[in-house]
This record gives sequence, structure tokens and C-alpha cells, in this order.
Amino acid sequence: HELLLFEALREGLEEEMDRDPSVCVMGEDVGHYGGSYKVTKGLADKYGDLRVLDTPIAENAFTGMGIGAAMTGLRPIVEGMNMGFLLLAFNQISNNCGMLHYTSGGQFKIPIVIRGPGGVGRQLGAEHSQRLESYFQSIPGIQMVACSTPYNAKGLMKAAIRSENPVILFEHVLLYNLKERIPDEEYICNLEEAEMVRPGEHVTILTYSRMRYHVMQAAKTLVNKGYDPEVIDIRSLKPFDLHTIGNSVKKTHRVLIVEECMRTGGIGASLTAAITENFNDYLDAPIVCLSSQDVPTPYAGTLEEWTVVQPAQIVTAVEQLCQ
Amino acid sequence: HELLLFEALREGLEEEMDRDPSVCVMGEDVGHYGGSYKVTKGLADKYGDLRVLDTPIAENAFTGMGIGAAMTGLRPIVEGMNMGFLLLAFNQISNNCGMLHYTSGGQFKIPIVIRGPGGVGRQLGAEHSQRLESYFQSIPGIQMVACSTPYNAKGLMKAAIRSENPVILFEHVLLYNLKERIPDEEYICNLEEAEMVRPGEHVTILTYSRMRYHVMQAAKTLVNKGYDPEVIDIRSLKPFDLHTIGNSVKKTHRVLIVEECMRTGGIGASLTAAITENFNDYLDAPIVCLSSQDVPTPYAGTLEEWTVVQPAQIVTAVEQLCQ
Amino acid sequence: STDPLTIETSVPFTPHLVDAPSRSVDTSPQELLTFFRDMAMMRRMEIAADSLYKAKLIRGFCHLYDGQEAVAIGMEAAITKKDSIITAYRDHCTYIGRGGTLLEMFSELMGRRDGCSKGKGGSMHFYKKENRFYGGHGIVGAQVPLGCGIAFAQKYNKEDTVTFAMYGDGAANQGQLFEALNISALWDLPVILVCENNHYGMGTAEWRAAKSPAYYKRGDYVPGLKVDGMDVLAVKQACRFAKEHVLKNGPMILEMDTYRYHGHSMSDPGSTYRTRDEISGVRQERDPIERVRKLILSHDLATEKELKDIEKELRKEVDDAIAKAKESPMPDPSDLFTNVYVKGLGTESFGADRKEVRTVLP
Amino acid sequence: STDPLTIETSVPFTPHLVDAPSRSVDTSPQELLTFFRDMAMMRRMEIAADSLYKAKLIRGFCHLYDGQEAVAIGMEAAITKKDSIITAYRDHCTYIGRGGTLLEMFSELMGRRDGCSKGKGGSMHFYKKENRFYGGHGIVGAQVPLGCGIAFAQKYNKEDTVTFAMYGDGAANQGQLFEALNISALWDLPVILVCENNHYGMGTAEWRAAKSPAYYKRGDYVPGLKVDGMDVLAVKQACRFAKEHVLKNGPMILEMDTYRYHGHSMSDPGSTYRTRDEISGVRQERDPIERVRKLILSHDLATEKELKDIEKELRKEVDDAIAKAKESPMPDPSDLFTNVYVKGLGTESFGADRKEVRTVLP
Ligand SMILES: Cc1ncc(C[n+]2csc(CCOP(=O)(O)OP(=O)(O)O)c2C)c(N)n1
Ligand SMILES: Cc1ncc(C[n+]2csc(CCOP(=O)(O)OP(=O)(O)O)c2C)c(N)n1
Ligand SMILES: [Mg+2]
Ligand SMILES: [Mg+2]
Repeated sequence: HELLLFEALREGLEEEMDRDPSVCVMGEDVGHYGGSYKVTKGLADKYGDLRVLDTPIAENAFTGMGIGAAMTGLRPIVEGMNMGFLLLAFNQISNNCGMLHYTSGGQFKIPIVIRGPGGVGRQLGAEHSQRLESYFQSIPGIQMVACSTPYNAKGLMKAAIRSENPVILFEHVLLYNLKERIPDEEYICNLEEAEMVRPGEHVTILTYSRMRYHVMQAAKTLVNKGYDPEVIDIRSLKPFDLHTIGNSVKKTHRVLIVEECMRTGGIGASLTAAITENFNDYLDAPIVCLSSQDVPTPYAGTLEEWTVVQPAQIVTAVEQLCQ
Repeated sequence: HELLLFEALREGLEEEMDRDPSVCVMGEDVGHYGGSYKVTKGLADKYGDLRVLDTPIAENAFTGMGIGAAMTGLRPIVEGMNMGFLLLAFNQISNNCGMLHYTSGGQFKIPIVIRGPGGVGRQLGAEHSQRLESYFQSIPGIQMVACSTPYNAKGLMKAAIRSENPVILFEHVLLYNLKERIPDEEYICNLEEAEMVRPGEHVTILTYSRMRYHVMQAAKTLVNKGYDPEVIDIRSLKPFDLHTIGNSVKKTHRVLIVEECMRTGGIGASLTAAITENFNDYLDAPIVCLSSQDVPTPYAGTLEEWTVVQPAQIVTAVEQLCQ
Repeated sequence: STDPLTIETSVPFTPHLVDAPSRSVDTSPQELLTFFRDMAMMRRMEIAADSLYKAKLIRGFCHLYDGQEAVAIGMEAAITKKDSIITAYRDHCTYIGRGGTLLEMFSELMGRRDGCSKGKGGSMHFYKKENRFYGGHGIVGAQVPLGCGIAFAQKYNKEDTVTFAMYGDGAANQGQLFEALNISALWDLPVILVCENNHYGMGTAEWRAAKSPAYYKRGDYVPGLKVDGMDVLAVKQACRFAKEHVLKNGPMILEMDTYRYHGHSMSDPGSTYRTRDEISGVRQERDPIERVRKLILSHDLATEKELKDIEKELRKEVDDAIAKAKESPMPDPSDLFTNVYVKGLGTESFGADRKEVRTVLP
Repeated sequence: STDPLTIETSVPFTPHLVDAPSRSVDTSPQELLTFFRDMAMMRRMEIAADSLYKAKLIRGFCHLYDGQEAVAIGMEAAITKKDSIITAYRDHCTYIGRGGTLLEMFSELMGRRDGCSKGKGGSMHFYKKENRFYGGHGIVGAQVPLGCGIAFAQKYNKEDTVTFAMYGDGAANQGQLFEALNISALWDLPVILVCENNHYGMGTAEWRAAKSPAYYKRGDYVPGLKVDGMDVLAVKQACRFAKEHVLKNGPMILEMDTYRYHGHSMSDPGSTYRTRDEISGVRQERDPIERVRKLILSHDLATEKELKDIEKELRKEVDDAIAKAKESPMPDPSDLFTNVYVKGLGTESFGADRKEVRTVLP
């Protein structure tokens, strides 16, 4: 059946809530209102307000409460109305969510999902246009995935809920209305697996989330120009699927990373480091990484556009890389 | 005169407080008690409790208040009793401290210094043994420096206080009692400058904070084995002093990074990316990066030791790199 | 004229740990006419912003203040521009109250260079440093510690000025408010926490987000006062009272009982979580502009026609500002990288973009 | 014997928005003897930890509980192991109260494999999952939202059990407590916030960190009770009362007026910010163990000699546990990487160390 990305997330959520009574959802306006981006629409009616919980604007506490509930075996899904608001809960996410399994010598698991929209939208201003992967990626003990299509949105949502590890699921403000036909049968995605978007021979382009579409737009141009790029949506931001990535590097010998994350300390820097460390012998050229700029996202439309990587830049980068 | 590192920090602080009445200090137990690591000892007596302010255990609010005060032109130094506690203030640091200059179109400056002890100490447990540079490095608009000697501790403290930008000054729990003779004359260090610790020809070792001493220990062994490593304390964690770093790479053609930061998303990953991007042509071998392990720091002494890079690993890495 | 005039607030103040100020408020014909003019201008301005949004000249988040004008105006009437104000994202009118210009406001809303934040901030990021307006903040509640820090600086500089730190009923549940209030009380800071209770935080009614929606009492050990925020004179009286109080005794809370007519932001029709009757009831019975209009007419300070003429003038003023703002240039690509760092200490800061240091090595 | 016995608390309860429970507490000779034994054992155990620290067998942070024993013991007497407890870093005795063993405790303190957290946690990270002890937490205040979340799970599972979330007077100023309390009140959660007020947060006296050190009232709209935390029977009475109350009405706060004899942690002599007189005064007049000893003697439930014998036994028990803990093996290098992630979903998680995936490519 065909649906929009936010509906796919909702469908995944609903299937898991049907399947497992320990799954519950909490966040601002997720119940009564149905979620700012409608991901939880109708769930409060169906499951009641003990399983779909509206919270006050108190990110630090309700995230902490989700983690506490997870210690007992519940599987809470905590929605950040915008993922950036969860910076208020950074301590809960890093110190408690990420470390309790370890500091308790494995006694407690934290099967929580933390999710919500992030990324640069349409002139939403600095605080609401954040590239947060960089802030969270070093936290030990958490996994991070980013969805990019209705198919993987649903599959990753379900996998994240079933995971025994705390998972941060990154959604993108601009992708909620993507439409796709997905299987009627149940499926889940692997949390640690990259997605081969377009096999190719000349260069490996690693990307995720919204930048996948900028890359595919560039790919069209590149194909017309005679290039055959391999495009991989890495999906798993932590840990990386180095198997898929490594195989591709071995084949193409060239890597371009395209991300919306911050230049400094972003996913691209970590990918560059990981590839350098593991697959350097296969590389014929230095890795090129296109990130968004290290600036607070400006409001003005033009400035905002210059902040994130545009398809034309990707085309140029591949041309230079394949010279 | 000769003094300990914590005394050097204190001296720098005191000189700046003498020089500029808008400099004040706030944090837990910084006044009455003199600071957990004695960096503010005696300052409350000298400057009174309007300039040296004891706060309750409310990191988010007092950091925010420091930022607010900085908006008016004061120069507050906010101490995190342990830097890790400031994760509770992550939102204030990222969204307000890092972005207000930009979102106000330059109207407001935030001349604040955020400082305190971090790093892996002696069995202090997970929350108190954090490697936080990775969490903070992507925040736009902030500078980050790490001190490692009494000389640079004093000089960087003074420079950070005078800077018009928000500066995070990382101190290390295990370095406060280092002793050194420093000039009697006033001096400051450059916030954006790396320090050449040991010039050499064979390999560039980039390090900072406590790992500088592990590197120097390894360097002794390496010299005995006939190697001539160049050791650079990068000091400026954001932005990098790519001038000094680049010159070194050009000379040695080999880079080893030794950091205490997290493997994933650490300073080492950013350095690797920056060097790959800027100086790849000069490299004769792939960059090697030794980081501490991506685990919450365990309490047990043995496990803790295995968490951070040890001198023997550095020796081995250089030997392999210079093969 | 400036002859004194005394008017009773229609609702009494409700105090907490403090004696309420008098309900008789001193004013003057001139002041009432200024109130009318200023509030009507704000109303007009917000309606214009609504249209510009629908025309896609304003994008992203845009939170309108219509309905709440009496708070911004009453507050300004009680203080000077040496006092400080900080607020959240619903900041257009607060900015104008602080002496911001229509041109800079509309330019900012349209992301132009002449905007008060050079187009980098947008609707949620208005500031006016010289008149001590500290913004315009997008993270709910996070402006309150900043405000307390600004009050700290006022005390530090021995200024006898105060700071008004504004937040909403939804924000009132943020932990950082309680932290900052305790510190401000310990340090005797001249800060007034102003809770603009418009009874909804986005789609959430106050009682669904707060076990105790008595916001003026939420400071527990800190004095508070509940004020009819639709009555500009009550607001003025309360703010004058609070300023005096906090200079002597440290922080207090003012809860302004108010209402927003628009939805939360432009994507919210504002009608799914409250009834149309509720909205029109407030408009009819409590509207802050109509209240002043009635006062002016009942005291014969101006004629109905004169007031209508003022409104016509204002409309033109707003339209002119918009026309001019539309001519303001778009930001330059180079603006992307300025104002990330201040250059300092005689050394070049390398800036946000590592590429800036791709210097040729010697 | 288990014959009922009724004893009056020496200090009345001070209530806030609730009727105080009776000062007459039901107990029995057997219970009093158990209280004595359990508290004396905790006292002994903490003194032993102090020695082990001085011998450098325990390192890093180590926060001792001596002086506060009545809180842990009184609380356990009122509840069952299906109720939950979570606390901060001063957790040794709470852990033992929950049924933790001396061996696992000392092994953990010495960083050994037999420690309750396999040596990975240390002093601040004791847990006992099967008895619903949720730790042991190093970040001041951050355990309280966790506790409220645990209470949420109890309500979710329709359990009729409750959670005690413990924190100190210093922690009482953390914003997240106020947030979590509001949510718990909105959701009617069976959670008791227990403020162990030992009057100092590190070197800071309560009044220097809190404008209002009346912690039982700091919940504002949430009921509270101030309890003599040095009187194990008062603690028991209050906890029983609170458990009943919160199951019916949602959260409440218990402030336990108590005292720590040791410094904050091992690096604090504990005497620079308070007088020796203050400490010895408390020891002489309010010591929780001595209070029970006197009760036992005055009611002729045991002789002085019998009590001394118990103490001797306990000393041996503690020494034996330490001897055994010293034989526990150090962690293995491989332990460094376990428990970072749980493996799940049938797929390999690559683990913390990227090196684990340096697989040979096909
Ligand atoms: C920390 C944080 N959480 C959530 C949001 C999203 N958000 C923006 S405004 C708002 C409602 C705030 O309501 P209130 O404080 O009553 O102010 P009002 O909009 O009514 O003026 C929410 C939830 C945010 N911006 N920041
Ligand atoms: C967020 C945070 N800030 C500061 C600290 C350092 N610290 C540890 S204990 C403590 C004092 C806490 O006092 P209190 O809550 O009264 O508990 P007590 O030690 O008296 O049991 C402080 C400041 C910390 N661990 N976490
Ligand atoms: Mg509101
Ligand atoms: Mg205490």
C-alpha cells in the first residue's frame, strides 16, 4: 500500500503497540493533538492515555522518566517535538540512557526509543534547524539510525522498538510527506545495515536522511555526464555498517560523503576516520566530505540554502574526485 | 616563579580580575570553599561575594545566568565542578552561548568562559570520567582550548577571559598538581595556537591535555629506539591551528593522533578529517588515531587503564607508522 | 492633556506572600491615547504579518501576539529603557514596545539585510541592544535564566534597574525556571518573572500541563501577583509595583491573565483545542484595545471618529514599512559566515569554515 | 518476641497539605532488635569502607552513610521488595537495606568481578535488580526523573506498589525535580520523593543553596511531611503513611531530617564548614543507633552485653566479607567491552570498538 513517511512511522508504531503491551509513547502533544507531525495521530484514542502520554514542556524530566520506565522493562518511545529540544535532556540521554547498562554491569537494559524531527527545514530558525547527530554520536551505549523513505521509516521504527538497546531515531522535518508503496506484509529493517540506493562503479557516495535526495538529484546529472556513482544511504549512524561501506570502497576506490551534519565533529568526520582506519589501502584518492556549514542555521532563505549541501556541489565534487 | 597548575589557573584568574572589574566567577563551592580543585581559592575573600559567587547545584540555570550576564558585557567565568555536570546545561551552551551572537546579527557578544576539570581520573566512575570535547565540538560559535601545563594554563585562562567569544577551557583532573616555573612577567597565550612540544623529523604526533604526557613518555622510548618524533600539543581544539599542524605534516609526512577523547566523534576524528582535507598530498601513510575506548569509563582500575591510550601503544603505533 | 486621571482596574489583583497594590491606577488622557495608538498599531502589525505569511513572504515559524498587547504596553509604561526585557519567540510586539522599528521588524520577518538581526534571526529572534531588549528566544523557558543573569549584571553594576523575564504558561513547567528563581532569590536579584498566561501552550490547555496552574504562586517562597493582563492599566500598576518590590526585596512573579487570538503559530488554526465561543467571548468582553477605546470615549478624551482616524493612519504606517522592507536587499553569501565568531585578541579566528585556513604553506 | 509495642516519636511530624500520621508507632521487640542489628551492621560496614579507602583498596569517590542509617532501615520496614527504591551516590546502605550482600558490595568497592556491577560501577553504582533497587547514581538529582518513571511503570502495570526516589538537600534545587514532580502529579504516580536532608551539600549549608530550606514544602501544590530522620520508627511510620497516600492520591514529599557524620566524600574532612560541636552534639543526642539501643534497654528487650555481642558478630561478618572480596578476581580485559550494548534482534551489533568489524572483505 502507498503512504506518506509520517504514516509509515505511525504504522510501525501501531503494529508494535498491538504486538507488545509494554510499548508506550510519551511527548509533548503526542496524545490529544496527535503529534506535531502527526506521527502519533489517533493512537491516544486507540490505546488510551496510559499508553500515549501527553507531557508538559519538561524535556529533561520526561526523557528521564522514559529511561526509568525502560529500566523496568517497558519500551517507551519518547518523542522530541523537535529533536533539538532534547538538548535539554542531554544529561539524561548521555549519562543515564547511554551508560546505565554498563555501570550496572549489565543488570539493566534501556530499551527506549528517542525520536523526532531534526535537520534544516524551511526557514525555521537556528534552534529548530539543528544537525544533532554530531552532538549525540559520541555517547557510548546508544545506537543511532536515520530514516529516509517510508519503507525504511517503518522498518527502522519497528526495529528500534524491539531493540534491547537505546536507539535514537532521526527523522527529518522535510521528509514526512514523502510518498512510497510499501509491502502489506510485516517487515522490519536491520538497525545496523546500510541501504544500497544505487549500485555503481566509479565512486562511492555515502549519505543519509534528506541528503539522499540531493545526492540522487546529482546522480541524475552525473549519469548524464557519463559517471556511474554508487549511492549508499548509511542509515545506521552508529555503529556504521562497515561491511557494506567497505565492499563499496573496495569496488570504487573513491569516497564522497554528503551529509547535512555539522562540518566539525559530524558524522562525516567519523566516517572519514573509520574509512581511513579500515580501508585506506583501497582508496585511490583522498575522501571528500561535503557537510553543511558550521554556522547556526540562519533564517533567511538564501542563507539557509547556502548552509546545506546542494546538488550542484555534489556534481562538482564527483567530477573532481574522478579526474 | 614555580607553581602548580591549579595555582597558575588561579593566578591568571586573579590577574584578570584585578585588571577588569567586569570579570566574575560563578559555580558550585567556588567562593566560601575555594573551589573543588582550589582554582578559586581565596578569591571570594579578596573580591567579595558579588564577584565570586557560590551557586546551588543548578547547572542549567547558573550557566544560563552567566550567559545572560555576558550579554550585558560582564565576563563571567562559569566553573563546572566537574565539566561533566555541565551536560545539564547543554542547551544553554549550545543554543544560547553558541548561537546568540549569530541570531542577533552580531548585536550581542557572549564573552564567557566555561571551564572545569574533565577527563579520566583515578577511578572516579562513569559520570565523573568523561571525555567531553566530542559532545561540545560541533557547537557553532564557541572556541575550545585544553590546557596541559602551568604555563599554558595561565596563559590560556587569561586569553579566554579576554576573548570576545565564548570559550570552553578544558582542564584535566589529573594535571592540577603539575609543577613548573613560569615567567614573573605578564603573558597570555594565543587561543588559536598549537604548542610545539618537541620538534622532530619522522612523524607528527598530535595530542593535547593529559595525553601529552603519555606521548612524551613514549617519545623517550622512541628516541632510544632511533626515532625522532615531532610532538605538538594542539591546545586549540576548535578551531584547529592548521598552520602549525600543516607545517609539521609537510615536514614529517606521517601523522599519529593521540587523544583521550571518545573514538567516535572525537577530536581525533575531526583532526583526521581536517588533515585529510587540507594536507593529504603531504601524507606518506594513512593517519593513525589512538583514542580512548567508546565505553562509559569503568570504575575498576585495570579496566580504566585499558580505556585510555597507554605509552606502549603509542610506541607501537609509531613503529608501525614509520615502517 | 496630561491632567491626572484615576481609573479602577475591573478585576482585583490576587497576591501571594505580598500585599496587593491599589486598584486605583493613575493615568492621564494623553497616556490613554498613547496606549490606544500603540496597541492598535501592534494589532495592525500582527494582522499584516499574518497576510505576509500567507503570501509566503514570511516563512517558518511566526507567532503572533494579538490579544496580548496590553502586557507589552502596560509594562513599558511602568519602566524605562534602562530596565531590561527578555522574552520567548512571541516577540514582535515586545520588540516594538522597546522602540524597535517597523522597518527592521518586517525586514527581519522577510529575511532581509535591514532586519534587526540582519535576516539571520527571523521571527523568533528580535533584539534591540541599545534599549535593552535581549530577545526573542526559540527554546521554551531557556530565556528565563538569561533574564536572571541580566538582572545579576544590573545588581553587579549597582544600577537600580530591573529585568522583566517573560515566559508562557507552558514554559512555567520548565525546571530551569525553578532553578533560576531560587538563585535569584538567594542573590536578591532585581528580576520579575512575568508569566504571560494565555491559557494554552500550543494545543495544550494549562491544566493539562500543570498540576497547579496558579502561576503567580508557583514560586512557592517567592512573592507573586496575579494581574488582569487584558487591562493595560492593571499591567502598568503591577509592573510599577513589582519594580519597586524587587529592587528592595529580590525576585517576584507576575502572572498576566491574557489571551492569544491567533493560533499558536501560523500552522495552527487555533480552533481544535478551544471553542470559537471562547475566543469570541474574550474578544467581546476583554479585548485590551476595546477596553481603552471605551475608556477614552466614556471620559470624552476623543471622538469615535478621531480614534478611527488614528487606526487609518496606523494602517498606512504599517503598509509603508512593509513596502520599504520589501525593497531591503537579501543577505549576501558572505553574511553566512559573519557573526559566528567575534574576531578578538589581535589574532585571526579561523572562522566556521575550515576552508578559510587553507593557506599556502611557506 | 513479636508482641506489639507502641512507641511515641520524640518529635512531631510537620505536615504540608496533608494530615500528619500519628506519633504513636507500632513495633515489636523483634523489630527493634532487627533495627539495631541492621543499623549497627551498616555503621560497621561504612567504617570498614573508610579503612579500605585509606588503605587504597577503594579509590575515587566514596560517600559514606553513617548517621543516616535510620532512613534506609525505617523505609524498608514500611515497604516490600516489590516497591522500588532509587537513590544518589550515597548508596551503600540503601543497597544493603534492599538485600544486597556484603560480599558484592565490598567487591564492587574494590573493583572486582564479584561486585554487584562487576566492578564497572564502583561506590556510586550499586544496583539490585531483583529487589527493585535501581541504583546508585552519580549526577545530582538526575535519579529523580528515573524514579518517577519507575513509578509510572508500576502504575502502567497496575501493581499497587510504589517508588521511593531519594535525593539530598543540595539536589533539591535541581530543576528536573520540579519537572518530574509536576508530571507525576498530573499522572497520579505512586512516587514518594524522599529528601534526605543532612543539611549540607558538600561544603554548602542548606540555607546557602536554598532560599527556602523547607524541603517538605518545596513541592508547592504537592503534599509533604517533615520527619525526624534520626528516628527509625518515625521514618517507618512516615513511609507507611506515604505509601498509602501516594497509591490513592499521587506523589508526596518526605523530608528526612538527618545528618552525615563523615565528610561528603573521602577527600572532605567534613570539618571546615561545620563545627566539631555540631557533629558531636548530633552524635550524642540524636544518633539513630543509640536511640534504638536505649529503647531496647529501657524496655528490657536485651541486655547491654547482648547488644555488644551482636556488634562483635557484625564486625566479624563484615571482616569476613572483606576477606572474601579481596579474593575476588580483577575484571578481565574483555569485560571492558561487554555491557556497552546488548546484542539484539539476531544481528550482531558491532560493539564499541570499531576494530571489531575489521573483517576481511569477500
Ligand atoms: C524546550 C522546548 N520545547 C518545546 C518547544 C515547542 N514549543 C514552542 S512554543 C510551545 C508552547 C509554549 O507555550 P507557552 O509557554 O504557554 O507560550 P505561548 O506560546 O502560549 O506564548 C512549544 C511546546 C520549544 N520551542 N522548546
Ligand atoms: C549535577 C551535579 N552537580 C554537582 C555534582 C557534585 N556533587 C556531588 S554530591 C554534591 C552535593 C550534593 O548534596 P546533597 O544533595 O545534599 O546530598 P548529600 O551528599 O548530602 O547526600 C555535589 C555538588 C554532581 N555529582 N552532579
Ligand atoms: Mg501559553
Ligand atoms: Mg545533603
